[in-house]
Amino acid sequence: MPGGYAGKFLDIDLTKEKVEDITFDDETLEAYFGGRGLAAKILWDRIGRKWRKIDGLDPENIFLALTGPMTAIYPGARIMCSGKSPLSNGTVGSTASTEFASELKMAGYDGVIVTGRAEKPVYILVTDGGGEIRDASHLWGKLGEETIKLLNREVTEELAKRKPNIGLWKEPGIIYIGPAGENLVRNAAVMSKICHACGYGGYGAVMGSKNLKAVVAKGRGKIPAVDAPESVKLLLKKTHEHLIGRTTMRRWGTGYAGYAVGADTSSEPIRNWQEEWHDEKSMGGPRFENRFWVKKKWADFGCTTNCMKISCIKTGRWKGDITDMPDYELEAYCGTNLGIFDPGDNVHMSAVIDNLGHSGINGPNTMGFAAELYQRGILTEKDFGFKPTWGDAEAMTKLAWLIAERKKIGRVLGEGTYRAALKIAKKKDMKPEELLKYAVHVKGIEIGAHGTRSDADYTHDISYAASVQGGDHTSVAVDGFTEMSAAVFTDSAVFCNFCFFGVPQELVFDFAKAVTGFPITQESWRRVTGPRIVTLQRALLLLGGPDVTWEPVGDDDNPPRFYEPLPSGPYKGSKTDEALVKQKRKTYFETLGWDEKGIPTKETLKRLGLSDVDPLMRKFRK
Amino acid sequence: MPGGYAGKFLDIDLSKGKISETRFDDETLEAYFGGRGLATKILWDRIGRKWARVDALGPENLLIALTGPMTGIYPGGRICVSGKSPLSNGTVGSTASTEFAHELKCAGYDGVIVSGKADEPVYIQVTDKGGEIKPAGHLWGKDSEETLIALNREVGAALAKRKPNVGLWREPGMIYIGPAGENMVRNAAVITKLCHACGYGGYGAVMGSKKLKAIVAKGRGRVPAVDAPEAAKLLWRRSHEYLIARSGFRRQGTGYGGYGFGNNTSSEPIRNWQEEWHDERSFGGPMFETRFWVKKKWSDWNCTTNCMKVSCIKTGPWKGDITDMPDYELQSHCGTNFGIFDPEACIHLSTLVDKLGHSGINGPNAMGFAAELYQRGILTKKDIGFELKWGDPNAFDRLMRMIARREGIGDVLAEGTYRAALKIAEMKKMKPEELLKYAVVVKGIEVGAHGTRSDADFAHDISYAASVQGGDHTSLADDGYSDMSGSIFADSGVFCSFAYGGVPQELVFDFAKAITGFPVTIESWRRVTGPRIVTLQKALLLMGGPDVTWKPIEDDDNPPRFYEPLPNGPYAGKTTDRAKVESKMQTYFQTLGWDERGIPTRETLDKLGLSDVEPFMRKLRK
Amino acid sequence: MSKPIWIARDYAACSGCKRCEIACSMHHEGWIWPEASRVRIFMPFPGCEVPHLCSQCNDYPCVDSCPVQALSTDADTKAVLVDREKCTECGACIRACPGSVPFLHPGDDKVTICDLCDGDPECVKVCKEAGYNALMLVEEEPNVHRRLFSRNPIEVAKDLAVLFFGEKGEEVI
Amino acid sequence: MSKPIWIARDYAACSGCKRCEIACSLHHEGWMWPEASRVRVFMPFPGCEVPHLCSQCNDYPCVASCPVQALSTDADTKAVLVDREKCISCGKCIKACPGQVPILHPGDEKATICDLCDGDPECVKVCKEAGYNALMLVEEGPSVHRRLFSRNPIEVAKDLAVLFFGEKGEEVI
Repeated sequence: MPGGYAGKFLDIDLTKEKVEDITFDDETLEAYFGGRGLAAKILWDRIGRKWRKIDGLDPENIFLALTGPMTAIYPGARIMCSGKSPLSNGTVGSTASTEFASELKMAGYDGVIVTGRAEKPVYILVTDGGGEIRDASHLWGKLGEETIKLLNREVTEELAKRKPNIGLWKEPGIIYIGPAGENLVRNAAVMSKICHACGYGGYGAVMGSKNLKAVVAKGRGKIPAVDAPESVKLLLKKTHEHLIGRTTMRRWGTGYAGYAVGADTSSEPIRNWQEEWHDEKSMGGPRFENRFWVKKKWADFGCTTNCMKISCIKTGRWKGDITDMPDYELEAYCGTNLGIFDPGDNVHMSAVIDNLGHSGINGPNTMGFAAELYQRGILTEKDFGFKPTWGDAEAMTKLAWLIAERKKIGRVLGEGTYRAALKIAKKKDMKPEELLKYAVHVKGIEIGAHGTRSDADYTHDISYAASVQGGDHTSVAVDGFTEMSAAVFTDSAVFCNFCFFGVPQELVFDFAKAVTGFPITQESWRRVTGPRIVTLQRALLLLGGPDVTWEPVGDDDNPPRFYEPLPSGPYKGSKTDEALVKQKRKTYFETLGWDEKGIPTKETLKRLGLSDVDPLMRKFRK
Repeated sequence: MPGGYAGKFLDIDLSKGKISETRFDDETLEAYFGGRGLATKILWDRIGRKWARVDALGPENLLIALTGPMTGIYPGGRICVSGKSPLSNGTVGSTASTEFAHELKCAGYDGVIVSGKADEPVYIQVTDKGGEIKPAGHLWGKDSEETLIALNREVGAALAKRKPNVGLWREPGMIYIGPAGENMVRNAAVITKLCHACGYGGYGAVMGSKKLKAIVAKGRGRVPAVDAPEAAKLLWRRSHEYLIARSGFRRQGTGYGGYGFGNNTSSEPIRNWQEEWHDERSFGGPMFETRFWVKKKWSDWNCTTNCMKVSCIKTGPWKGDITDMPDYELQSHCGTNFGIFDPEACIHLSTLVDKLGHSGINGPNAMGFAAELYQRGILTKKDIGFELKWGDPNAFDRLMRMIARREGIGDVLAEGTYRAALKIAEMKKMKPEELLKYAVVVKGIEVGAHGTRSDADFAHDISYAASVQGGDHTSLADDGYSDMSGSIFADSGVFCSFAYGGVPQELVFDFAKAITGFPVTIESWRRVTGPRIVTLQKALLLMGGPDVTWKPIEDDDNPPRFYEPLPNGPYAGKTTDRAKVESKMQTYFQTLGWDERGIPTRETLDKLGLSDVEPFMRKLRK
Repeated sequence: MSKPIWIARDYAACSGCKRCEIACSMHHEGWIWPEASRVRIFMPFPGCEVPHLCSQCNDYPCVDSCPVQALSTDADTKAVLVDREKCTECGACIRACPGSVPFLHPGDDKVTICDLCDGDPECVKVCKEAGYNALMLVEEEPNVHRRLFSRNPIEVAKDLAVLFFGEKGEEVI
Repeated sequence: MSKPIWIARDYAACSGCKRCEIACSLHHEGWMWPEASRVRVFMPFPGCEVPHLCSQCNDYPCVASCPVQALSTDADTKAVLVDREKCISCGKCIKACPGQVPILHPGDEKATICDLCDGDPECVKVCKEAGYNALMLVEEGPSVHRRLFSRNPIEVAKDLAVLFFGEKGEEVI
């Protein structure tokens, strides 16, 4: 068996309450590696042929929580969640750093595959003894913090009961959902460690649709053996040297960007992207650090980047709120995008969003969208029951709850920005495009906090437009070549891309080879493995359905707002270049061997070993 | 002029409101150095001849705050406060680490000498422009925390107004008193930096008797030039290298002593010294550290020992209490000595003791004394007003406030343990010795938290009994020789003894020579300078008065309790060896050239240049 | 290594990266095995990470408690040594330890305790390398404070929670 | 020294020992002179120590504000340099600085600003030597963040007070 893998996966049918171990042959593992890649493959094999008929929130959908061969060996252990996305109707590989990943492998499993739907709330417990379905009625409705607390106690007590004499049991690793996921908010996140989230794709809602509150793992076994242990040990040492050398990232994480991405690169969402530049020094890192950072070096299993810092509000109306930093994405989405420029309010909003189990990016994107509709008088105080005015943290807190509990306008907004736009259009009988022009998403996936208009950030013309994961800023399209050995790779090997940057790629791929024993190289990922995964994701994305299917090329585009000129700042007037988008999108398709509409060609599918996908692509071609 | 000195002293008569500058000739400076030594000389010259008649709390006494030539240059800058002690009726050199010391020197003054008594509360402000007497009516009655906050604001604003254009003014250095000092509680301390105190001697009461709330200093000048700058710079670096190497002490300070001294050396005061051993693990350093230490490396000017740690209570009734560690002395006197073994209660009482301006050692010694009298039924609930039970923090909280305000029994206890014993004996119609046997004092000075019975700590047989500063644990008598180059030197060079230990004495004396240019050596201090200072202190101590005069030899003894056997612990049954005390006392006297009753001989006085003291000693001899 | 040493700990400085577990198991088990690591990071609430390892109490209650004398102390480092041949997996040492530090090895169920890597602890090295210094090597004789560090990690974490989060800390664990 | 450098600061780690002031004045003034030090540690409340020094704003408002062009930036280190001959002690740079960092020298009344010791700052060395690392030397070009550190130290201390003491922190400064 290839190295790095525990060798078996838990296959759980919640409807039949059936739990079994399954394995995949070495060829499949080599072809799809793990995480994002393997998830796409599993989804295609199991539900690919009836893809269009399955809604992301149906029991037929599959919830996947997978590690990869490098997880917990390479620094920055992560878990990857996937399934048919209730947002894009395609697939997303959504990752988060958490000890759940290492614990899962220590328990002897590479991943958990969940189908069906439990009658009442349950959680899954994975130990060296295998998987069990356990009652979670008492956890349903609980916020993130409470959920962690109760599960830590309950599970450690249970395990201590089973094996009392071995000494203290350490708390397990946990992924879970908050009220947002329970109430099927389409862009809800799968949470871990209070403030870490698999945010993109809406898999919190998928867990909710299965009545699955949490998956808990506690293993006592070794991390799986590798193909070349001695080289791995040396590579691990070297990798950490590189990570430890990144002094600024370690000191600040992304917690200083809330000011800089706005003031410097003019690419920060402000008031639902109406602006992208600000000079609000109050949002500066030092203000967060001096007043709120109680732990300045916080890390997950096997990570020396420690980009996280723990924030706690000690005084005032939000005393006791706890979150990390917030990182840049939440400084933007729980801050500037809601017109909030006060660090305390920002820390509070982030804590609320995480506790409710919203995705810190996607949820507040919808909230910003709603606030703009209120600003424009399309939605009124009556729709909300209060005034969601920009910068009013009190009101935004109410809005977050409204959506999580699907009350009043929250019923609609809980569908995610894109679907909410359509529903509101119908409700107010307006034309869809009249509302969609305020919806900042790509293929149903709300966009990360890096705009393309100034062209000064790392995101450009087709970064989102051409990506198979839409607005996901962690998996942007570049040239159909280089990104294949980056995000697509790290999401499949499953480790944190903040532990990928700053380390020479050659070293990382030698690492991958030493772990698995597969003859993989940067080149093989750029030409074969990466494209295979992305092409399969693309195929499923095109299949789409049941409620929405995307127009090839037509929907491979940026949101209207990105074509409006920037209203302020040093990049005032600049906007995304439409011609450039068209031209680069074309080259992108060509490089990947897709036709001009972005449909994978027969030859490409054949070359990538995806011939069985061809019949379903054929009808798109004519 | 010798190096290290600013060269002038502020001479302030509060009765006349007169401010002048005084200088001392080089011979005097060389003979008495500074701090403790020079203070004694000034006291002898100015009020020595009427000493027995001078009431320490009367206007004719002096309050002297002196630096030394090494202050601010050698690591661990301190101030030395002295005067006729209202406790011993002799003199004590009482030091504390504070920025006040180097600010004073940077303002151009080596010290402040205050005589007389103001009609209304005042504070003294020292700047490069000289000294000023300022009204302090608005500060009178404020606790030390409020005083510090108010003075920082007031003085900061005043100075900025004077010279607005030079940029930001930094807060001044200050020494001040709390309510205890204001109300002339005899063992009240001079406080600085919230929780640092010149504790021994009762000079807080002396400041109070002069209606002097505080002395504030802010200088913009350089630290005085030294005799051999290049050598001084090298020695400065070297001495810091030694201090930085003391990893254990830097990590824990004395904050681990609360458990260690009790459990290990059986020398910790418990329930007014009825016991000296405990095994209360709840009272260990780690319990303070993990829950309360918000800053683990806290220092004063020019110190790398950083033995202090800032503690803060975050929850419960005492939320917001701030103090350092507490250090060992307060862990014992505000903890075990009250029968309290709960870190939180100890931190609260330490904070309160400092706020009220008690001396953290001497004040609680009197309180523990009272609690034992209550335990024995000598003092009753009626006398006190409530039940003064061991281990009850609220009871001791109340008692502390009563003493500071001289309310009820507090008025008696405010006289210090020794005088309180006599007064209560009178009150209760008992023989003095019936109460004095519970009073753990030497010559009116309450004993520090290091017992002599186990003989396992650094305090032994004659450590207190023979010391000219009585119970002062920072100035123990040893052999009349080696101790002369120890604390007596540090208190006169005026720097922290914790910055002295761990650095080779040879290096420190070369440092002293490089700074001053005086031909000082360990030997010269052990044979001449040290003995000169101590002999003069002894002479003044023997003159005593007006209310109490100590009997030579008879009163040069330990408190009765130190001759009772230890009741428990590994050293159970052990007690201070009386025969050893007597024999070592004689050698001590001989070494210093005092007669068998401890009275300096004529030859000794001549040799030390103290012939003018002879007439006063003569009458004591016969 | 001839001097007695001790691993001092600054809980508040622990990042929770658990590289100490990785380094420890690499050294003792030849590969990454967190549950077999002699130092284990407890995290009852995210942010409140507690490195839990033997603190070498100067009175060594674990050594006394062993019915078969499987435990002894290293003459040089003063670490607790386990004779895996003798160990009967009875768990007496775990119960005797004030902080329940020892545990039965997930592989062979033999009792497992930090042996200070013969004087050069791997955990300390990686912690120092990363600049955390939550674990620090100090050369000092056993003393009474040692036993105070042998404390249930959940209790320690509760204190940390209050230090970090104030009143909120009372609720989270 | 050819690379641009910056002194990063971790206020919470400052012990308040003020050796940075001593090292700075020893280097620039030849002897200890805290008020002439280019870094001054403010302590509006004990425990809340704030090392206050030039943070080299990337837009250098002080340089722009000088009516006689006495201020310039070092080509290598990017430090602010003062031409004491030209300086007319008008204090405009102090007013222009968001954190009022510059001072008029207590000796000659000339504007005084951290010059990064030509790339090897003394303050950083002594802080690092003592293991505080409240001041850290980093090799990085000017960035927009710099200006955020140029802030009134009393304001910074107020934040620190809340971080350390919670609600009580609101009252103490």
